[in-house]
Amino acid sequence: MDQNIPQVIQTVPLQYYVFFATALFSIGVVGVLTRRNAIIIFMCVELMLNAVNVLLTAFSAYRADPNGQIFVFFIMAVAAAEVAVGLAIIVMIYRNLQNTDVNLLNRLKF
Amino acid sequence: MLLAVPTNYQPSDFLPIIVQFVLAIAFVAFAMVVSHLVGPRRKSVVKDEAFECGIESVGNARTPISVKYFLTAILFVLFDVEVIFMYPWAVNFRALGQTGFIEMIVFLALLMAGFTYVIKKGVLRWNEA
Amino acid sequence: MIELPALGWQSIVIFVVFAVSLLIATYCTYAERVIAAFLQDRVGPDRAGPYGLAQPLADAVKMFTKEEFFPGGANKALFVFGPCLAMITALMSSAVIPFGNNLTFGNNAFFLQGIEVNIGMLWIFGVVSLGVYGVMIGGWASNNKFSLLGAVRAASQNISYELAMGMALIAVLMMSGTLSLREITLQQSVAGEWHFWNIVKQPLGFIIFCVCAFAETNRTPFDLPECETELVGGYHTEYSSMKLGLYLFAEYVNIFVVSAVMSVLYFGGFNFPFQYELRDWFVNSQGWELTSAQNLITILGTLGLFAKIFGFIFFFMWIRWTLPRFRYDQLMRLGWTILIPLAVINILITGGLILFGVIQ
Amino acid sequence: MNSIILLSVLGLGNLFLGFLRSNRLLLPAAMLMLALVFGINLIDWNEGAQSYFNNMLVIDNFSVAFTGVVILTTFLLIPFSQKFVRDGEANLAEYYSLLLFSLVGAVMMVAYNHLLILFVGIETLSIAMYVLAGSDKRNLRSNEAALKYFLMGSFTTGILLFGIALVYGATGTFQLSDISFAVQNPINDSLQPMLYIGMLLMLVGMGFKVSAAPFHFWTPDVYEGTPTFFAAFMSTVVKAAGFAAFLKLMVQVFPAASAQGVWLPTLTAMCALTLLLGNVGAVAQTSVKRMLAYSSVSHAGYLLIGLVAFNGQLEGASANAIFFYSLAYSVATVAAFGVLKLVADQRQREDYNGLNGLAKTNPLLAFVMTVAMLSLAGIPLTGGFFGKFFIFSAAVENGYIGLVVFAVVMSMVSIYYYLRPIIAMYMRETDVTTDEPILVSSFQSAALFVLALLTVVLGVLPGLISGIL
Amino acid sequence: MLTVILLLWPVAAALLLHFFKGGAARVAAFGAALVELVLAVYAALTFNVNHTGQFSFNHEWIASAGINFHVGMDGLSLLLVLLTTFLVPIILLAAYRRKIENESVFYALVLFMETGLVGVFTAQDAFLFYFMWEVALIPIYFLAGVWGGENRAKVTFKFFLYTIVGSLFMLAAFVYLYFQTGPAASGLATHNSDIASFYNLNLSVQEQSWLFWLIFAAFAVKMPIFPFHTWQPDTYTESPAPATMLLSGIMLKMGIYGCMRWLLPVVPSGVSQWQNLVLILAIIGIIYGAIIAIRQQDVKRLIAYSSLSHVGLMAAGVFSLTQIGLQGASIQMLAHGINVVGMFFIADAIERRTGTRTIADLGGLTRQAPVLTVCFLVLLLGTVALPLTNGFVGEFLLLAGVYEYNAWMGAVAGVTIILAAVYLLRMFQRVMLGPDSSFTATFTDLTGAELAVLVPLIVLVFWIGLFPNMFLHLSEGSVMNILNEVVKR
Repeated sequence: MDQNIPQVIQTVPLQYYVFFATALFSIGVVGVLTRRNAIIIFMCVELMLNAVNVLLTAFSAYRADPNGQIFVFFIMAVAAAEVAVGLAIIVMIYRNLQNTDVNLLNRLKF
Repeated sequence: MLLAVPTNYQPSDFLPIIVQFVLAIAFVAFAMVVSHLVGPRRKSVVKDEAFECGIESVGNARTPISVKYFLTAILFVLFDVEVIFMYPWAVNFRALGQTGFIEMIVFLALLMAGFTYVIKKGVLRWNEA
Repeated sequence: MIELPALGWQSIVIFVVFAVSLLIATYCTYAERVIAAFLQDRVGPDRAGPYGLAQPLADAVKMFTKEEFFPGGANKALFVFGPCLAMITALMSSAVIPFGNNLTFGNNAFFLQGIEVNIGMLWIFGVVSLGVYGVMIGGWASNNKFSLLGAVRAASQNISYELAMGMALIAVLMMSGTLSLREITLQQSVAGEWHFWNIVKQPLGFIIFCVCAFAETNRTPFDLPECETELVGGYHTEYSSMKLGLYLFAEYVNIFVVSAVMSVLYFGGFNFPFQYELRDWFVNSQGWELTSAQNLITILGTLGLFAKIFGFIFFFMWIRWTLPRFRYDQLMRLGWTILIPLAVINILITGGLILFGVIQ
Repeated sequence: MNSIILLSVLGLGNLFLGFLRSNRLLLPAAMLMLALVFGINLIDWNEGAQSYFNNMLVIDNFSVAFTGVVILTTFLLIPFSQKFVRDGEANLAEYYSLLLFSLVGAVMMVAYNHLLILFVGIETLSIAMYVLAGSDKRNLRSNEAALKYFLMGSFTTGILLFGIALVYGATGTFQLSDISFAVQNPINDSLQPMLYIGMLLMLVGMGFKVSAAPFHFWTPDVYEGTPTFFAAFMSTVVKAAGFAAFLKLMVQVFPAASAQGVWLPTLTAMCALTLLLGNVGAVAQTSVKRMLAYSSVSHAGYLLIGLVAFNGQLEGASANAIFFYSLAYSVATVAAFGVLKLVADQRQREDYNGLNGLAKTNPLLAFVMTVAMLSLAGIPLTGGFFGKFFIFSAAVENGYIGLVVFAVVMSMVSIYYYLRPIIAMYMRETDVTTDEPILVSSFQSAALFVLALLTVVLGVLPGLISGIL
Repeated sequence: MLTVILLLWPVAAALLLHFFKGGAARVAAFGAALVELVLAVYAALTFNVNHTGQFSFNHEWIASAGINFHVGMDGLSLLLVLLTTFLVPIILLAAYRRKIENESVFYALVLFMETGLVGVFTAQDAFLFYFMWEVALIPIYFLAGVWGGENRAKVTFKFFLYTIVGSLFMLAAFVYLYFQTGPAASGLATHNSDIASFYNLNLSVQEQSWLFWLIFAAFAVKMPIFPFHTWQPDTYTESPAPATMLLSGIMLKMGIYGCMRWLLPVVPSGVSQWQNLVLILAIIGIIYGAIIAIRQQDVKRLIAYSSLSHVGLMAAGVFSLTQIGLQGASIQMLAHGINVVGMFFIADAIERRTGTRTIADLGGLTRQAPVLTVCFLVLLLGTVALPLTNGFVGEFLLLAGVYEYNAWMGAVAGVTIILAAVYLLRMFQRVMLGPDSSFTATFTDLTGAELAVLVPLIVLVFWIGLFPNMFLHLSEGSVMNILNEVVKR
């Protein structure tokens, strides 16, 4: 529809977005793998999702293709549903355990 | 392209927001710093206690609260996201025309079905549990 | 990069808007007392300055010089951060409101608006929603059960009413087809038809929005978070000095912003009745230049907008002293089971009317 | 498409049925709904590919077949929820509805033609399962299972999404055929690494979802903690749908030789590792439920062989093999979990000794469990044998002899742990905790009988469905 | 079509057996087995020795894979079908009066197994053959495992694992061979698994060499050939008598039959390459089995080891690749089936009366039970291969075959007869003769029902011994065909 937009956006190189998103994503992954508090892990997961959102939006804008942004909408909606369920689970555990440290949850062994 | 994007906006249109942000922070910081410098400081153990109408406070204040609040919060998250979905639709309402409207009716019907379910399930019955 | 002159002008506007909103917020405290006194047939503040007009300043001085108090067991950083956040979010939202049409000087046209973005409505909505964090953080950090309960109540209430508010907005958006507040305002002006305001087409939407606006700003009858009979001071029980001041201040700034938004969305913003006729009269009968006439109209429009805003602020205060407070479950039930379905019905009606060509 | 709409609507309807005073109606209602959907689903059979939503969703024989599998599995599983009905479980309607909703996700996963639908399908399925995993609210183990499943699941989703995003960045589309075209005709060579990384991340994401090693470690914990009824659902429907989606992804998106060169070795290694860890892990277990969890990991390994050996189109031998295997495996697993649930509900134990003397007290249960175990072990006369057989043939046909040999060796290992329940049931004596007969309603008996029958029919007359895709 | 009926009837009967309880089930099962026998005899009577592949039935089974339900009988198959259908009623009769829990299930399993066995002997499609091979395994596993002795769990597990692992190798080989074949007749699939296609494959010597071991593994375990035999004595001992009889009387023969039908003609070069080794293993088995048997204290174990020894000889005969050796194997399968079933039956009869199987605890049965002694002696002599008994014909032909292949081997294998005489007669002497022991004081002679089991066996011992040509004649054509296939390539 409008060829102008991508050009405006391209003043920031695509790589920057990719690097930024990858960095965010990596922070999220590292957080998930190293942190022991369920809420923090959960937030790291959200960080990963947001990294994806950034990346998709960037690609979408660069290609003047709305699909990527629509995808972002769906990710947000689904993430909301995930948040709902996830928080419910964490609240449930907290009420049983008074704690959200996943290390305490070792009744099921690896 | 599904979303109508006005053409005459530039990313740089958003720059003044920074200006306002700086102003807001400056004001708040000013207020905090001045009151910190001007106000007297007299600490005492009794004064530092939590104010609970003169009754001695018992236990930790960070106690679990009614789960209804969490439910409200979780429901808000879900419904709010659905509302967000409606923004692009609303903006493009005329372009999408009748089909768009019918689709949105379906969407709203589903949303309201969930809504009715939630209400019937007793989310708002505050005097229970 | 952006050209400096544009930013310069906008900075000025932002600065002015900022100052005005602070000023209005300040005098809201005065207005509140005066109106309260008037409604209750008693004397309001009348000692500081003529008619007590310096009262807000005195209050400010008092706030600054009070002792800064940190309750034991509070999380200090968050305790400070809470009011700051509340204030910052309140102040951030005003700049996108179009306070007036453009002023033309020579070849340069200036918008009487701090920031003109295509997503103005989303911006306001997003920033205002952040305000609840300020309340929540402050209440939690106080380490006081009353505070916590007040904060939780505030949060629940805010988010509940935000839903209905958002849905009420959808109906406006369906008609306007844009998220830009300026566009929305301009659409409400058609030569010769002052009743082209959205309130005519969206009465139900306005009522919903208005009720929600009360709840969002924690005003009576929705001031449960700070209802002194149950929770002492609610989330700001433990606050003193300027931190308390920021909370109170933020509330009034929010009232101002919400009033402005209501004016813009439903009451034509800076449009006023017979503005085109007036302009034409100046041009045709008085022989003014078109730009000068236009500038005059713009200024009058701005004043009109402020008049509307003041009207709403007065409305807020009037309601405060008229209606009793809700019980909490009543409040939540009103939000969820009445306003949300009403908003949905409003969306459907609006959609149907637009599709059948009843409203444009 | 019909099945998606129908499942959603019925799921919603079921939710409201929960407001009835008695929940006795729910079970038959749910079964009726599933039967209805199953029938409606079959209408699309051999109708050719029908696409919906701008070609984002394609209903063809492949999707109809796998939809059939997941719905049938659920249908057969549902009778075992009778205990919930008996106990007056408060949230029964929600459980059924969540199952129906997750089936919506499963159907989307098997019918997607656009990565968005894949994502939404996976999440619809997963989110419902997170809830169900934690449905035993007072039980800490269930809580933990839910938390682990949830954290791992959303983590995986993140990885999968990042992969999708990178692939989108490299190809500019989410449409499967377009991606495939772009992979074969790269516009820009500098984007190839991004494409491959994205592809591998998607592989990892899907690997997590179908619990392939080394991303399987959550499986045993989650399955063990999850209430048995839902664990059965997880290890059947979720797995079947996951593999259908996985297969479709690999077959339709990355058949290009250059891409294959990257993912095929990875997948092969994953496959071998899954087989090894799944089978060896299962050997060490003392709890039947954990054993079944590990067994489900190992079966993911077998299914991965089918994936490795895919031959380029959804109608090929490996698609057929995966279809047959999924069905046979699902039926047998449902039977195993069903018996286990009945036993564990009454005897309050899930270890092998809990099954002691079952042949004496409940011959039918023992028989069904035996059939299930033999089928899982891949002994002839049961569907499991032909499932493995088809998978292995597909692999041999495509030259993966080494992999097949390894898989065969591993399935020998598996015999060890699959025979243990049989030994316990038939050759061990009852003790105090196990000498009471398990109470089984005639309804459940009928379901068990049907499961056993189906397994045997698949094992005797595999030709009925072996080549239908 | 007759073959299909032979296959389906026992299954149908097994399913119907569920509606009978207790004694009625026993009678019904026996009746069903008799009907099966009649059908088999009818088949034998209408069998034309000059044609191969009679009573055949060929129908698509798994069309997409080119696998057909192809069954049919030639002389060799018929011989073994006859053996099966004859022994099953005998075994059912042998279980008469035994106290068995869940009788209907027990008998149903036996009948079910009969289907598997008949299927193995008549399958003309590789996958059908494998399928039936396993179908025969499952019931026997449960028969031995559920109704067996103290150690049954461990022992049957070992048995199951051995056989299934062996057969998986075979399956692997079949899959490989399958992919070498041409399109199926129906044209739906690119390959087929018909026995004829397998016979006509062009395989390199190297391929055949390893394929040989894959296929041989299954048969070697089943027979069992020497190093694969460790499951056998335990299983025989722990299983209940009917299961032991099924195992030793019929299941053993699956291995031998498999070698003849599915190994020699399919990978002839592989066979000739490894022939020597297999023969050596077989002969080691003969000697080993015999020597261990001598040392045995347990009657059942002794018979088990003797069976091992005899199977070794049969395998040696088969792998001599001579017509006479193969013919010997065919007839010896029959003979051994009859003898070993009889022996185990008698061992079981003694155990039931005395409660012990230990040779040292027994003695002096002759006086209390003369009829039993006579029956025992006849079967024993048949096993020892005394002329005029069935064992003689088989062992003679087998030894001749091995001798023809290699004189030294023949000579060593011949020792089996001497050793068999040593351990069997020694057992006879200790058990039947000598002074009474505390266990045997109140020994009673055979009942009518037991006699009904033994008489047909004894009749056959002599019948085969006296008129071996009746049976040799049946299998001759098949053996020639097999050898032709071997020579052809």
